This record gives sequence, structure tokens and C-alpha cells, in this order.
Amino acid sequence: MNKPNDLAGLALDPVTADQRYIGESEPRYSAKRLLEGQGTYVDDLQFPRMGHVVYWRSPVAHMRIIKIHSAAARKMPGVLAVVDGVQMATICKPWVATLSHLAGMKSAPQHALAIERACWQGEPVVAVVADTRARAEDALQLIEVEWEELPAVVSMLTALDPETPLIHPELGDNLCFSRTLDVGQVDEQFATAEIVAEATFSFGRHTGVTLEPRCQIADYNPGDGRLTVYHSQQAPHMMQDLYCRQFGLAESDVHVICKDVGGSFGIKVHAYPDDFATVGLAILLGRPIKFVADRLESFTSDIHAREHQVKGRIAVNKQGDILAFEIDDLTAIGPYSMFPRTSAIEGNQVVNLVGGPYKHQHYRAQLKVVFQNKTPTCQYRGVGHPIACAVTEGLVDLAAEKLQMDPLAFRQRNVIPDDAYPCSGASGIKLEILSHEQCLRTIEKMMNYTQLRQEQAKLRKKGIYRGIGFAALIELTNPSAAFYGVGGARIASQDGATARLDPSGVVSIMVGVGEQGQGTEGIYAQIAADAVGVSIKDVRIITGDTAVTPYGGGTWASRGAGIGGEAVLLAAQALQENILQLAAVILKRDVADLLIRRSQIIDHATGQALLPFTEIGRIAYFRTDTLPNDFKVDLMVTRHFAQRDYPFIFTNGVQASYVEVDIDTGFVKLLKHWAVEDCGRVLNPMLVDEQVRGAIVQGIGGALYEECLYDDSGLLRNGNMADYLVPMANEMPDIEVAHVQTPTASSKLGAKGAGEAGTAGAPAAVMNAINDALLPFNVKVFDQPITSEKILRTLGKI
Amino acid sequence: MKAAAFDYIKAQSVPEVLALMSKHGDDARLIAGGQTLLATLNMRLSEPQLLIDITQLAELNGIELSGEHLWIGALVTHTEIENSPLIQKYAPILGAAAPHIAHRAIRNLGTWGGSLVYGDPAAEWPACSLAVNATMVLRGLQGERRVLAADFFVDLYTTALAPDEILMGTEIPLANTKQVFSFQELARRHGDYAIAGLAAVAQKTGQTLTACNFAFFSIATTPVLAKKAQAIVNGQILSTELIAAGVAMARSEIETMDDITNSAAAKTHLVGVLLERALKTMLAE
Amino acid sequence: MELNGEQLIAASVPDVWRGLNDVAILGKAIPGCEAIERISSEEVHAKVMFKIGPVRARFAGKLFLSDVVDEKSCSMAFEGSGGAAGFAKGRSRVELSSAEGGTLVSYTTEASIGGKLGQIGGRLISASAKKIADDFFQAFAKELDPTAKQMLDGGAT
Amino acid sequence: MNQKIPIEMIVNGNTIQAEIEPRRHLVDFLREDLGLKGPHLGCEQGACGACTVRVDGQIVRGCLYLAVQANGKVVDTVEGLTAQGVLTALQNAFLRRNAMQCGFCSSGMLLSAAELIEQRPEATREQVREWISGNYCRCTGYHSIVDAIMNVLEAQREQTE
Repeated sequence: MNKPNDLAGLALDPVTADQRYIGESEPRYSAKRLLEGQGTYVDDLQFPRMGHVVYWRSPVAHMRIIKIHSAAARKMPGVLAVVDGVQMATICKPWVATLSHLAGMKSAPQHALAIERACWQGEPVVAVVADTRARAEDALQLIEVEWEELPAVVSMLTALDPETPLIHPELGDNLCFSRTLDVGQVDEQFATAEIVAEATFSFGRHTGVTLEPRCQIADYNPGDGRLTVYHSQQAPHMMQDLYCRQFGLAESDVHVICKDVGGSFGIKVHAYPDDFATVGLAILLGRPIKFVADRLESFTSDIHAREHQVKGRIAVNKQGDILAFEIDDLTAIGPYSMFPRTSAIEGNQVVNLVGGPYKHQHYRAQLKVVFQNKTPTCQYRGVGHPIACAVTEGLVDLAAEKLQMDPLAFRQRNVIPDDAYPCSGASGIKLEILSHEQCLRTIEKMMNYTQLRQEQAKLRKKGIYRGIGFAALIELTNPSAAFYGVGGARIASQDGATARLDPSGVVSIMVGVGEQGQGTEGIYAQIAADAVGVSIKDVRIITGDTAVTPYGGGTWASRGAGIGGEAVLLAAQALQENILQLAAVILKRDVADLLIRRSQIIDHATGQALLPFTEIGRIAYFRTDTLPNDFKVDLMVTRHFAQRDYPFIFTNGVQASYVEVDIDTGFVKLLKHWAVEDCGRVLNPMLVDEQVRGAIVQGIGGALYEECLYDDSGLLRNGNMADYLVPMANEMPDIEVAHVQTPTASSKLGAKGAGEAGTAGAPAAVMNAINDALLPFNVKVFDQPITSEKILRTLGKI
Repeated sequence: MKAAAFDYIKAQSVPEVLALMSKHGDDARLIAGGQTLLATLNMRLSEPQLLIDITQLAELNGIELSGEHLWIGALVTHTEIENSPLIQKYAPILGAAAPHIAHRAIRNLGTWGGSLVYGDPAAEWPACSLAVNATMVLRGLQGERRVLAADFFVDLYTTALAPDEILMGTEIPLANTKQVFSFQELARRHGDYAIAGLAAVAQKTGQTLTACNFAFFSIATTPVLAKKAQAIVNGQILSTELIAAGVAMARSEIETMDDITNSAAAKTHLVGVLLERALKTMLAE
Repeated sequence: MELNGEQLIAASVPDVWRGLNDVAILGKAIPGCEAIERISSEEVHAKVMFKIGPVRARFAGKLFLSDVVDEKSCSMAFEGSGGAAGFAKGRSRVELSSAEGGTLVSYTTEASIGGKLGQIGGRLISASAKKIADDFFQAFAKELDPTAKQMLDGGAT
Repeated sequence: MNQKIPIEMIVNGNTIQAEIEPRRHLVDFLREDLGLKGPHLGCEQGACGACTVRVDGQIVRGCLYLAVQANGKVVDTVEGLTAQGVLTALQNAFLRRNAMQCGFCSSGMLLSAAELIEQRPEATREQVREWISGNYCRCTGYHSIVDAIMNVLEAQREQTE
């Protein structure tokens, strides 16, 4: 529907000869079974002797565990075991989640099940295993824990005050991480700038609310000492490594399998205490153990994200050039840094990304990441981007308003020009190649900007208050080892793919990056089909199995297309070469005379079909006797790819939101949303479009609806799906997506990531649109989620 | 999230239900649509010993014209109300309100009676029943009694229904051609608990409204009639000044309470906004 | 959650004070109270069935009295465990003063509801708490003087 | 309370007899006892719509409906409705439009959409959005789902013209 409309993108050279699928809106054929109710999600699996575990979780923010009474629970029908933290600790080591490249970062040892103290409402304390989930819950009712409530650190604003109690006294304070970045002459710029605008931005705590809750089945076979874990997870090899290390198992004895995953968004890329506890129970009991978080425990045990308060200011000269940004970010992450990616990354990203699209040279950022007694926070779709973007774009709009300059024109004047790359942003980030100017031109046309402004002005006279908001953005994708590896985390930045020609002529591809619904398997099939030269119907993709796929990092940081896709391309091209060599031997022709087209070897000169793949498969696998002795048949090849040219490959884009604010009720109606996205080569526009839309809607959720609300004692007040408001269809706008394609030169494919930019830009665009609508009243809201209550207060109606 | 164990009986008659209720007291709970109860049971926030399924009871069913009244049985679902031509004709505000109740799959099961007897302050039906002067028909072992909606909603989740009684259905005076109404609801997302809502019904002659019922919901512990504002508006020509006076009175007479994301002050403000909109809508009809 | 209120009870200050210290009267006045027992002069235990809308939760509660000034004021700390459903805890300051028509009982309470109840019931928790307080004082006043009329004033914030 | 109740119902066209605990909700019965994994559990409080199934032709939340209540009724799940009438058209449109990502919401979304197409053949884009607003999808932006449903509605209208 939304074909790329700034046409430069369509002129990209093909990646492969006879390219039929790459770049096309090919449906995900393998997903048809999901539409027919035939998926295999973890909870769909049943095994003989399987036990079901439920966890007794801390009902308070901070407590000392005095005594656990479990005798009554143990006597309940069907109960297989009741296990506490002390027993679990005999087989599972504690962990401390820090990264060495985040200087000074600290956290405390954390156990699979709490011992002595529990530090947030939702921390698992006791495991109850029974033969059915219902019976496990029956027994859970009878677990009695004597506890003494300890003072809780709730507000991040006072977490570092001397009178605030320490969550982990051994750490000396409640500070997890801090960072200061000071580039150029920030003070001079602000002292002399003609225009300075400032604001304080607040961001509520969110959580991911994947429709399929976190879940796993751990199965330990005492006979051979092997552990198999069926897991709804994004990074199977990472979990394999962690299970090995925490339980002292050999890597080769741990097998992690991720079948269908019902949404992840970063929620399922972390190692949770209950992940380890469930594995521990399988080891202790020698039987499969299923854990499926129920929705109430999801809200208190899934990671949260984004609780930030950022003071920001911008300096601009009267000609309209941005001179400097300065921010002071305070964020709280719960009582522990999350394993193994750590909880300091989000704040660190905010520091790296503020001001990202613009060409100013002066930038100062301060970051404080503090502990508190709430659910741990960690990387969740967009990781820091939505905050950095809202702060940047909010300040940019404030400056434009003070200059009395059109916000779009102001951005056009200040973005890093398209011919300036490669270059560095003020924060020091390395930018390979971006297209801000082209994206801004595209969105201007796409939304019919001039006419929209006229409509807005006309309606305003009638007392209808509409607003237009922009957000220019950059997104970090295709990470190198600079993200985690250098900090000591065993999280692979490389990924691998194996391509195999099967006897039937079908191409099987095994990839380390898995499918969470984005269509990863679909684009891999497109790439493989083109790169080998077969119909997409003759490609099979296998992912999510540490015993089968090459070692790789999995799905995160928008790396599936750029890293995994490149690995598939390299493997498939290598397979094609091997097939050609084999064909040359069979046909007794020179390789250079042959081509592969649509599962056939053809004569390069005449186009005549010489040999079908089925024949190649037959000879290669069953009649090697007919081949020369010195010829080695190799119809299965593996290639790995790591992006090593830059720490990250940045993408860019711009979004616009059109809203109407009902000034009597404070309600915001989202009328329309536009996004122009440059993720390099677009492998499948239809898939990217909807992924961008989904990400935008997730961003809108944070801007208008979602927030984990806590009371003064650190108790979650809306941890359920009736009160924590996720975006639903009725309130969401139609979203038009267009693409600019500026491929990265760091890979053959030229694809960058596209998974998170939508979430990065939407909150800023919507916030700016609301403030634009409120312009006649000379009021603004910078406190997300922007509820009707906040708008009414800002307007002075209450 | 699995419910604790309970026993289950599918009741075949009203006397059987009443006998079971009298025998088991609060250990037994009635299940009709179950859309509130089952969520509570799944979360184990209630563990009754016995569920008495009343969905088989024909007496509690049906939307029918009966003399001066429209009968709506307690077991009538939200969807049935949404789709009913009789409702459109004789109690049209219910038809307008129905789509605001949760979502289709819930409306297919959730019942008129269930919503009334829970008396959730955010629910649409209690306020609508006030607005249309519904009479609740209650039956207990001692026989049947009738309670006006105005006397039915006593306090938060508390109605005049005695523990040993069941709601059979309601009688609603038939809407005549002079009836005008406006149903206004502000919910953050469609189908959510409202921030504030208003079911307004009146008789209209020219620019004048009489027999006004302005029933607000989701602003206090029960649905509330803005009686003083009704009195201001009643029988007067609906001028801009009169609307303003009614709005001001509604804001001052209703004691609002906050909820998890909305302050009492916001609700008080919205009470006025909704009334103004409703009056203008009814005037324009 | 803060809960403040005042209640005029048609009884003398000494009678009201006695009532507040009489577990038999308290047992009748506390909504849903199934058992109540005085452990010491400072400690009272009770079992209470909390009923609100579709929710039922049985709480085992403890009440600790402190800062007792006879016939004048006291502080109460309370904690109630509803097992898997959640818990309630808080502290309350109660003051009695003589007023026209009886005794004015004023209270300021800070309470929090945790666990599942708090996680799910957030929408109406303060309204529920206020209702419980109102119900208590109405019943309490009735216990002291069945013919008394009460005046309600107060609100949950 | 170890009561087990005999029930009989028609599930996807087959008569099923079972003895079950009254507390078992319909989706657990379908998933655990009958192995029908199409309906999913997303919240068990009636908010997400992933468990949507049909009882006597109407969509219901399978988590807010006891299996014993389905005694004597006709129950249909996505498995049974696949390759039948409206659902086939919807499944094709969903695939063509990429109106799904992880697939966890799809069976519920499809059943809700099917009832819309039967009950509101004239629905507008806005009405489609409202109708499916009881079905949560975290992956898509709903846009493609609305597109797919509109495609089927429009095709149906063209046919009846």
C-alpha cells in the first residue's frame, strides 16, 4: 500500500543476479500455520511427568524473610516439591550484572530465589511444583512466609539522599552508574546564545506486556546429564551460556530451543531469576518443569523500563542554528541491575543519542542511574531512544517556537546534511551514512504539510485545536561487539547461517537469529531464494535451536535483518558457488559457463536448462561414485557475519503526528501518523511497514497510556490489563509509512535495522503535536504519559 | 491463574435458586454471564464453595412489552440490548449505551442483571436504569418486591438487593415520542472503565426539558442523579445561561471521588462538560 | 492512601472510649469481623472477611495500640494478611473530643493495600477503604446507641 | 469440592464427552483436555482477547466461560473454522496483508473479525477498529489488520452487489 515514494530508494542495485524476492512485499508463507491456530508456543508443549511451577513472590517492595512455612503446601494433592532460595542456591550460583566498559557500574549479587531479603514486589521467593498448574496454585495458597517489612526506596528523586536507606549497604550508596559527557564549550554557548529554551521531561515506567507471557519448560535428564530448555526467548545461545555457568554444566550439555515466540520486544532477552529457578527445579526433580507467568506476575516480574526524568536545554542563535544541547538524566532501575545485559544501558543510550540528528558541536550530558525497590528495569524496545528523542525534539520545538520558525524548516536547517557522512555526532557516535534531509523532504510531501497547516489554522478559528508534531530520529542497529562483548558479557554480536541443499533440491537455512514475529524467517527465505537461485517455496528456514543453528546473538538491537540477513546471504551465495562447482564436474563444463536460475543449472551463453537441482541432489548424495575421486562435494556451508566497521550502524527517519485535543475534556484524538524510515535496503516493504507501525503504536502507548503506577510504599497499583492501558485498535491512527533507502556499506546486503525506530520517534511526535495543539493557550506538557488529567491541569481547567 | 475448586449446580427454577442461596449463604455465588465473577475467581480474589448457574431460568430472560412497561430480564445480555428493536423504540438510551460496555465478546455473555446487582460505580447500566426510572423486580423466599432504581444503588458495590434475593429483571416506563436522551462517556480507551459518564433522559417540548434525569457514573461510589441541576433545567427554556447554571450546579452538588489516574477535581470538571454536551445534544434533537 | 474523617457519635466521651476498647463492641462494628481477641492491653487480633463487589478475602489482622491517652487519643498500627490475596497495613491516629450531641471521633489513617488486591483493585481501593471506615463507624455508633443518628463527614484521599 | 461433572458438547463438529472439574475454564478444557492449542491464554481476566472462541455461534472470552457452562453447546475454535467461509477469506487476507506478526493474537482476532463480517457487513474502517478493540495485538500497529478486514468486507460487498 505504501510503496516507497521518494524514489531514490527504488534504484538500488540488486544484491543477487535474477533477484526476485529481495525488496518485494512477499507474504510470510511459513506464518500461515499461525493463522490456523497451529503454532507451537511453549505453553502448547506437554511432556510426560511434567511438573508445573508457580512462585510465591514478595508482596512488598522490601522485606526480610524470617521463616517460610511450607508443610501444609507440601501435603496438598499433586504437589511434587516446595523449594526455597537456600536450597536453590546449592545448585545455582548468584550473579552480579555489570559491564566493565561502563566504568564504575555496580550491582549486588542476586539469587534465583530470594534468600534473606526480597527487594521488590514480585521477586520470587518460594517455588511450588505440582502435577497441574491449578494444583500448584492450590498449594501456593498455603505457603506462609513470615516477613518483616524493610524501608523501601521508592522515588528516584530521593534515592541518593543521605537519609534514604541503602538497598545494598555493601555498595555504599544507591547509585548503580553515573556518567558525564562534556564536549565543546557548552557553558560559553549557553552564555552567549540568543535563544535558550529548557524544559524538564518525565517518562513513566512501562512494561512490555507481550501477549504471550514469559514461559519455559526445562527438562533435565539425570541419565545423560543433559538439560533441554524450551524457552520463549530472543537469545537462545546466550541462555545456553548462562545456564552452563550458573549451574556448572558443560555447554555441550545444554540445549535451548525457541519455537514460536508470542512477542518479545526485549522482555524476553533477559535472564530472569525464575528462568534459573525453573531450570534448577528440573535438575532437582529430574523431570520437565513448565513455568508460564500469569498476567499478574508478568506485571511485577517482567522487566520494566523508561522511568526517567530529564532536565534539558538547547542553545540556538538568532539565525536558527542549534549550538548546543545539555541534559541531566536521572533514572531508576529497581534493586538489581538485570542479568546479563545490565540496566545501565538505557541511560547510557540517552546520553549517546540526545541531539543525534543535528549538527551542533557542543553537548553536555549527566546521567545518574539509581537503585530503588521496584521491579528491575532493562532493555525494552527502543532502549533509551524514546527518551532521547522526546527530549531532543521537545527542545527543538521549543527553540523553533521562540525563533518563530516553522518546526519543519528549523529541522531542515539543522540536521546533519546528507552529504556530510561519514561523520561523528556531538556525543561521539560514529555515523556511517544517514539521510535526514531526504527524509524531511519526503515527509513534507507525504503529509501535504502546507495544506495541513492551513487546515489547522482554519479549524483553530472555529475552536478546534489540532496540532502537528515532528520527530527526527536516529536509531542504533547492527551492533558490533562494542555493545556487550567488550564489557565482558558473553553475548554474541556475530551471527551465523548454514545453507544446505537437500537431496530434493530444497534449500534449508539454519540461522542463529530467531523469529519473534517480525518476519525474520520470511526475509531469510527471500534472501536465500535469490542468493541460491530457487523459488521461495523451495526454502526452509530453521531457527531457535542451539543444537542446530550456528552460534549467534539472537534477536535484539534491530540486528535480525542486518546481521542475520547478511549471514544468510553469505552462506547462500557460498552454497550457490558450491552447487555450480559440482554442476561443472557433473556436466564436465567450465564453471564460468554455468549459471543458476530457478533451481536449474543453465548454460550462461544460451540460457538452456542443463541440470535441475533434484538431479544435483541425487548425484551429490546417492551417486558420489560417479564423481571424480579428488572432488569434494560440499552442499552444506556455514558463514558468519559480524559488523566490525562501526560500533553500530545508525539508521534515521522522521515521524509526524496529527492530533486533535479536546480542550474541555483533555482527550487527545490521534488523527494520523506518518513515518519516513531509512533502514538501508528494504528487504520486504510490507513487513517493514507493519513493524514500523507496531513500533509506533508501542511508542504511542508510552506517550498517552502506559505507566506502572506505584504507591508510596513501592506497591504496584495497576498491575493488570484492565488498569495498565496498552494501545488498542480503536484509539490508534492510520499510519502511513514511506522509505528512503541508504544502504550501509558495512555489508553486501546493505540492510540496517528497522525494529525500534517507530518506538523511538512516536512519543516525541505525539507530544509535540499535543503541544502544538495547545499553542494558543501558551501551555505545554512534557510529562508522559500525557493523560487527559495532565492536559486539563496544564490548561488550568482543574 | 486458575480458580480454586468449587462445586457447580445448574439451577432449573427460581425456587431452587432461592433455596440454595438460603442454604449456602455467601459461600454460594450466582453465575449468569460470569464476566466479572470469573475474572475474580481466576485471580482467586474470591473462593466460593458453590456456583449456582442461573442461565437456564426462562423467567429471567427476554425483552418484552408488558403493559406500560418494557420488561428486561436479568439474564438479557448486553448484545441483546444492543440489537433489540424494542429497546431502540422504548428505551433508546440503552441501545446507545450498550456499545460502550467492554467489547463484543464480553457483551455476548455479560448480562443486564449482573451489571445492575454488582453496582460497579463505573458501569453503564446502573446509571441508565436511574435515567429511565427503571424498577427492579426482586424475588426472595418471602416473595417479590419492587425497588426503584433511585433507591437501589446504596453505596459502593452495595445495592438494596438482600443477600437472599435475586434480581428477576426490570420494568422500564416506555419512552414516548417526546423523550430525548444523550449518553456521554469518556473512557481512555473504548470499552474501559469510564473516567466519567452521563446518561441523560428528559421530555422535550420546544426548547424546554421536563422530567429530567441526569445520571452520572464513574464519578462517585454509586451512580448519581444531579437532582439540583435537574431542578434548575426542568421546565425552563434552555438558554445558554440556563445551561451554564445547570452545569455549575451539577459540579457543586456532586461529590466526586478520584480513581487511579483521575482526580476528583478532574471528574468534577468533566461532570460539567458532559452535562453541557448532553443538554446541547438534546436541544438539537 | 490517606483516609481522614470525622464522626459524631451520640454518646459521651467515656462511653465512646470504652467502646473503642471493648473487643465485643469492636467485633460487632468491624465489617465482616468473624473473630476478635484481645492479646494484651496493646494488641488485638481479629479475623475479618473483606467483601467488596465480587471480591472476598479473609484477613488475619493484628492491631497494636500506642500513645494511649485515656479518653482522649491513641495511635493504632494495623496489619492484615489475606494470604495469597494480599495484605493491608497502616497506621491510624484517633482523637476523641466532646462535641454538641455527643463525641466527635476524628481519625487520620495512612494505609496501603498490597499483593494481588492492591495490584488489581487500585481503581476503587480508596473508595473501598472509605466505605469500610464509614460502615465501621455507623455500626459502632449503633452499638453504643442504637437510636442515635450519625452525621457523616470525611473523605478518602 | 472434588466434584467432577459430566459434560457433552460439540467441538469443531465432533461430539465430545468428558468429566471435568467445574473450575476448569473453557480454554483450559480445549487446550489441555482436547489438545486444541489455537486459542491462547494472554491474561485470564478477559482483557486481551487471545482466548476468543465461539459458543453457539457467538464469540466469547474462553477464559471467562466455564467448560461446564458449555455443556450441550456448540463450540468452535480457529482450528475448526479454518477453511470455512469467512474465516478462510480472512486468513488469506491476513497473510496477504501481513496482518499478524507473532501470531499469538491471531486466532482471537480472526474470530472477532469473522463475527464483525457476519454482523456488520457495512462496517466502516472506524467501526472495524472499534469492533476489534477487545483484541490486543502488541506486534502490529493494527493498521494491517484493519486493512485485511476491510479487504474482506469490501470483497463481500462487491459480491452481493
